[in-house]
Amino acid sequence: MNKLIVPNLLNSLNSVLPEIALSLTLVAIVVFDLIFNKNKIILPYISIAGLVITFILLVSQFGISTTAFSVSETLSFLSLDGFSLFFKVLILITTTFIVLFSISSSEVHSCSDRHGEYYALIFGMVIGMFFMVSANDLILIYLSLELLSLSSYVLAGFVKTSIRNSEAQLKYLIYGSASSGIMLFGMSVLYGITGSTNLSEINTLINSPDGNQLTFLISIIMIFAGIGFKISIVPFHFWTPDVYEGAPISITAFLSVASKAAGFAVLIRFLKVTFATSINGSGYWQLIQFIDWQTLLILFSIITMTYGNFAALWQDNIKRMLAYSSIAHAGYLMLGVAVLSNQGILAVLVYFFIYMFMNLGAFYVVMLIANKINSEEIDDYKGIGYSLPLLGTALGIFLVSLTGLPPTAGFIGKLYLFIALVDANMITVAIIALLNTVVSLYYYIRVLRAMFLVKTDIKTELKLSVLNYVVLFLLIAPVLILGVYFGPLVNFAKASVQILGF
Amino acid sequence: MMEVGLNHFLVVSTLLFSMGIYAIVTRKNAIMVLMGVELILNSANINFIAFSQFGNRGIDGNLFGLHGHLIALFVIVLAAAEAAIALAIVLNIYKTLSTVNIDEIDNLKD
Amino acid sequence: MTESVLINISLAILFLPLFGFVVTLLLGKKVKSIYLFEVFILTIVLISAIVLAFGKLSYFIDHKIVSEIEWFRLTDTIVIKLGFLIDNLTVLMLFVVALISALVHYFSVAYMKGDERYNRYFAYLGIFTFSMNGIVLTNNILMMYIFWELVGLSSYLLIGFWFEKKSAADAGKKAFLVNRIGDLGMFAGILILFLTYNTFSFDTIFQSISAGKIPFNSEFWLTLTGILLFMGAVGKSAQFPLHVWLPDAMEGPTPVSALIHAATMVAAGVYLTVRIFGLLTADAMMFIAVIGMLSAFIPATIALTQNDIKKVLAYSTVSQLGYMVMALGVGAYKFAFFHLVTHAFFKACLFLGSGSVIHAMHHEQDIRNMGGLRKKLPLTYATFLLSSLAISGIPLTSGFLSKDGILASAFAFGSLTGYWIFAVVGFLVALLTAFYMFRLIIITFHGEPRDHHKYDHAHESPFVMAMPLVVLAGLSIFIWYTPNPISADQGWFLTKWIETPELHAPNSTRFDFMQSEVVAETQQVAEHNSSHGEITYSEKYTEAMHSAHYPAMFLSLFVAIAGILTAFVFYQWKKVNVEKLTASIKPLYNFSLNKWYIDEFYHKTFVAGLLGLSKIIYWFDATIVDGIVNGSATVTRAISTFTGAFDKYVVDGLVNFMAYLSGFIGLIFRRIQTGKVQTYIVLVIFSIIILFFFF
Amino acid sequence: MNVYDIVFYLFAALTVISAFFVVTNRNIVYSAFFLLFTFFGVAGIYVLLGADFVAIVQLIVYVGGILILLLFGVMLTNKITNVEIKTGTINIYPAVIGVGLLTGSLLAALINTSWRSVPASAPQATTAALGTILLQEYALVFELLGIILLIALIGAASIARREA
Repeated sequence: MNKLIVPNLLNSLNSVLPEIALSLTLVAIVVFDLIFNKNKIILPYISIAGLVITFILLVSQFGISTTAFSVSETLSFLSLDGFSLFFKVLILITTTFIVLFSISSSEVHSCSDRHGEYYALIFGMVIGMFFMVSANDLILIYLSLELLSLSSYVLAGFVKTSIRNSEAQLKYLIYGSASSGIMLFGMSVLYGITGSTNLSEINTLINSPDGNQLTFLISIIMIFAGIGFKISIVPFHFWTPDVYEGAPISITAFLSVASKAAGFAVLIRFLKVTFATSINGSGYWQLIQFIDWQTLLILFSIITMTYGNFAALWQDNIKRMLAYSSIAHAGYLMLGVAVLSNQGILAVLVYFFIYMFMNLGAFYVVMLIANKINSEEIDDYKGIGYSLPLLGTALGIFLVSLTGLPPTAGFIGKLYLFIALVDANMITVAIIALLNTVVSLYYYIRVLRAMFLVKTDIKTELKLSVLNYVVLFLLIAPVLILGVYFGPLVNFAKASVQILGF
Repeated sequence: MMEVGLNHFLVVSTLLFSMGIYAIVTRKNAIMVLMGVELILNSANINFIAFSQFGNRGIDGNLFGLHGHLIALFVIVLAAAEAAIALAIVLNIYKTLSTVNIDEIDNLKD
Repeated sequence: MTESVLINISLAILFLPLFGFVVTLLLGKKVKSIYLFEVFILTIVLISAIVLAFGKLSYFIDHKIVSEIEWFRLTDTIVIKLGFLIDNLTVLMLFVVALISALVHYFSVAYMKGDERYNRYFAYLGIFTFSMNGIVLTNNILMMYIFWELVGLSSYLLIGFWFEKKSAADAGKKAFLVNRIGDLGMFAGILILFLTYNTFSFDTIFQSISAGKIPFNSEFWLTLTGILLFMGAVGKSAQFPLHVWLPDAMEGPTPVSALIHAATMVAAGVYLTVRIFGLLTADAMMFIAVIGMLSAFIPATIALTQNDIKKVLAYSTVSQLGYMVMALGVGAYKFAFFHLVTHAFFKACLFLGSGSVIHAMHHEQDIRNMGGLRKKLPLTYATFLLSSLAISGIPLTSGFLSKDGILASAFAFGSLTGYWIFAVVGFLVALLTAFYMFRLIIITFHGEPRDHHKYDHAHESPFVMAMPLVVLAGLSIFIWYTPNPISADQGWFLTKWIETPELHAPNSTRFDFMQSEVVAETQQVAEHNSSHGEITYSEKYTEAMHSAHYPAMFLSLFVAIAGILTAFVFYQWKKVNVEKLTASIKPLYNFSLNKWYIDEFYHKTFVAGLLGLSKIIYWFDATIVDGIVNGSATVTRAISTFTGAFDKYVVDGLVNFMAYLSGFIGLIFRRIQTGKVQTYIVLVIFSIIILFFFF
Repeated sequence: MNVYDIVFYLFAALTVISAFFVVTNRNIVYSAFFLLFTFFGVAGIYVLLGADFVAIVQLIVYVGGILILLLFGVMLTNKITNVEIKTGTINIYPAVIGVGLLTGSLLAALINTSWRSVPASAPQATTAALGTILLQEYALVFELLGIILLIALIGAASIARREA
């Protein structure tokens, strides 16, 4: 076996070229930060260059379905499949937008001498997420999740002088380390039951743990607590509103999209690879019958979406409202997982891709407005629709899409989700989700009303740069286009539901 | 008393875990909370190593091998990294808010 | 003229208004006169619609033109398509939409002059026209739903156009939210259809139903699907109990009311019901008929006491839409659509006429401050009068033909099934309609001016405003629809242009008289359905219609004239002292007029209302000898007050209660978010423990 | 009861009791010192489990690194002149109930599990073997740890350095 490993390692390096590119970019940022001590304007462009190179390397992996860093014929640390590729693409797109956001963020600019660290840490997060989405081993999942967490703790409090930032940072740190500690304990128990940390190997080793059901349940729930923290599902969500409100807006946007995406990827892969015994003809998974998986997941998702929507009704701060709305969206996504079928995963992928654009868009507009009026209170948005018509309209489009009304892309996401639910005969759940959508209308409309139906005398003037226009366009266009023409996206997602091994 | 076996080690680790949680949720001082986190990581490490030592996969009779040891090592390294960042964060909090009592830091809420 | 030409023309009709919208919106701030471009576009659309109608009706009259493209594949077998369905119904409806939209554009050029968001207004009109055309043209229910929502959105923008007024902003919001309630039902219906048939296309769904495939293999579910889809129409067509938004929507500019609240948007609901007519079961039709009956009656009683010129027209619109829906419910498919078309023209004329009055009176809407305007606005008066005659159902007008048809059908329905209630209410509403329309005319145009200052400044509207009035009033004359002024049965509209569709719901679920019987039974019916080999309406219905025709005609003529005469007795010749009459029921009268008092009466609403009602009934009995006229007016007035209050406090109250409830739940949740991170972790620990024990 | 068992109970008692003082003592400095004993105890348990290398790393990293860091933290966030280096507690009752239930269910579950265990084998030197798998099977994880440390460095520096 040892003979096999060394050539294997060398071959595997080819499979992690995108990750290597990311790491090199990280190093490059640190180096350039030292060289261009005074003028750091170059750093975001280096970041984007690194992202583009990574993207090219990633594209060359299209259609590949293989494992890397194998320790034997069947076991490996990384799975490079369509599923991980989809999420990597999604993460890369998000990161590119976040870098573009940061260029015009006044919060980031207030710490101009630490730009190097800022972009380096963003790359730390990206590397962590890349490993998360393709990790096939509990310990790798844990470590990459920690890499993501450590970088995001620092970034959540990036503006050190801001009290709000510091508080968010501390809360995030404490909540995060407690959650990951609990998750590690759960992993150690799972290791004890099965004797391995490799997901595929665990799958073959679990057989009828009759007396161990409770232990098994404990380990699963503890691991769920850790993953649930990342994707902020109720009851592991408590950090979300506080940290989202406190952190710099660009980082909030990043957390709400990319880090959530990585968490969902881990959750889905963990569920399927570890516990699926077979997949039937119509794509439904058969999971090991220790626990009633479906009930557990449905319970999580319904509580999550209901909680998120109702709590959002009362928020006066728009970031906080978006935080709750992102909790609610995690609930919708969780429903897709709860279907436990390829169709459900397809819905999750489609939804996530659309969610990326609309959520990033909403945060971008909020950031641009906050740059100007220095406030995120919904009350201060009065009359924005008239003083800043472009931003008002853009935010309107994003919010309508988040609600899920046609003809925006958000509707398509919901449509696929409901189709998956109805296909699986989960009509009641679909109806609950539908009612939730109605509730969500109230709080999204509230912002629209403040912007368009309340007239104030305050004239806000805002000069947008060319970059702002371009980024806005890049975000609005997909939200509108994917609302009517989404064939390619669905095909891409369809090609990506294949998860290696189970 | 019965001979010391796997369960004894698990009891120790469970107790450490519980006390870690207890420290996290009750102590006001942020540094105490960090100590609680360290306790939890230690308890998980004890688990890993104990399973590694006593474990048997059952199918082909393979021992768990040294994987548990290695995981424990990784966790220790990670704990060091986390402690470094955590301490920096706590110092920063102290600088901006002049307190490290977590319960006083609750401006962000509904 | 080939099919592809027609399809290309319809593409142009659909997308030109969108193009106009984008251009007008983008250049609105820079180019002051860009609105002319939008007007120009609409002119083109109108011409295209005429060409399309002409081409379709002369070359392809018996053809259905369908054109589809694949949109995306859900799975390999489920393919979602986009497509057009061009049949006679489509082209007629398109013509109506395009004509009224174009006329409203012209009218608005003068009416909205000087508004600070002049160009944006035209942009909104453009997007509205686009969405409406989309609803009309589509061949599948998914696309219809999408355009349906777009119509909702654009009407929201138009109603709330003067958002500086809080009432306008609120009205826009109310319209949007109330419509959503109906849309929810429609969406559920669409889901059921899709679940069963894996397609959204009307034709495919109908074919599957004919082949015996129905949702969940249960006739109940088919009925339910029909009712759920109809829910969408309840919202959009402002049917009871969701009609509350339409009167409030009068806060929008008046030409907008003419466009969307008389002719197009509210007609969309009826159009939807017409489209799904084939899958309705007898139970569903009964439901629809009852809803239509209530919607015809209740608003008619409310319209009696309103003093705002537009409010009267708004309630009248709801009432007339109720007629159409009721007609569909009793199986009078052709007459429902016929009334939709005729009503669109004369009601648009009435709204634009009221716009002309309001314009002349410098945005005065209260009819009590008008009077005598006949002399100042002769043209407006003439067109308004002609349209009022039409809506009241006086011979030689289009309204007479269509309304008479509906009443005759209700009559026939009564004789076939024993449910006479629809006919009775139909005639009663006809009486009320004639009464309140002429009350409106007399108070506004006859008599002496009451506000001399405004009266002196009033002047006839300019040409761009007058021309649409004349065109629409002209279309209220019978000759466009049939050569015979007392019956439309032989006219081209009903015999050539629209035909009763095939029914698809299983035979066992239909009314007895609607069951399919093989081979032709009467010459005339058979001709139209020769291609199908079976007919859908048996001889019984046709015969019943025949024998109902003359009684219904005379009766309706009688009630119309009675209503008009009553109005003249009350308001022109003042034989009855209206002041005294209202004084005798003063509390109730104020109740309806002054919405402020009712807070104090809130919990007494029902008690007081019922007591008042019983008193009035007693009074009615006692004075029946003195004069039936006075009595009936009082009763209806009382009922109108009562229904108005029901509207305001029960329906609205329910909506408010739901909002309050959800807010309350949210309030509980926020208690949890204390801001202390350690408390959060305690909660997590407890959740984990609960999960342990739960599973 | 053989020597192995006695030593185990000694270390277990040291670990658990000092950990108890860590979480209950009101004086942070004392807590930190008790944490030192806990770490020692854990290291001893590692040795008993035949994990010699891990035990050494535990001593070096935990005792030599992390604990010192924590002590620095204590000192930097409390004025040295202030004799009262004490801190309060919150959430006592819910915490006692929650942690009690958690411990109870964990213990009940773990003890009643039928682990696939074999009697412990005689301890062997593990260092060389660990080195081999670390750089062969776990090479990827090893590299990832490198990145984590780099990020920790950058992050800590970013927070701690003075604003220009």
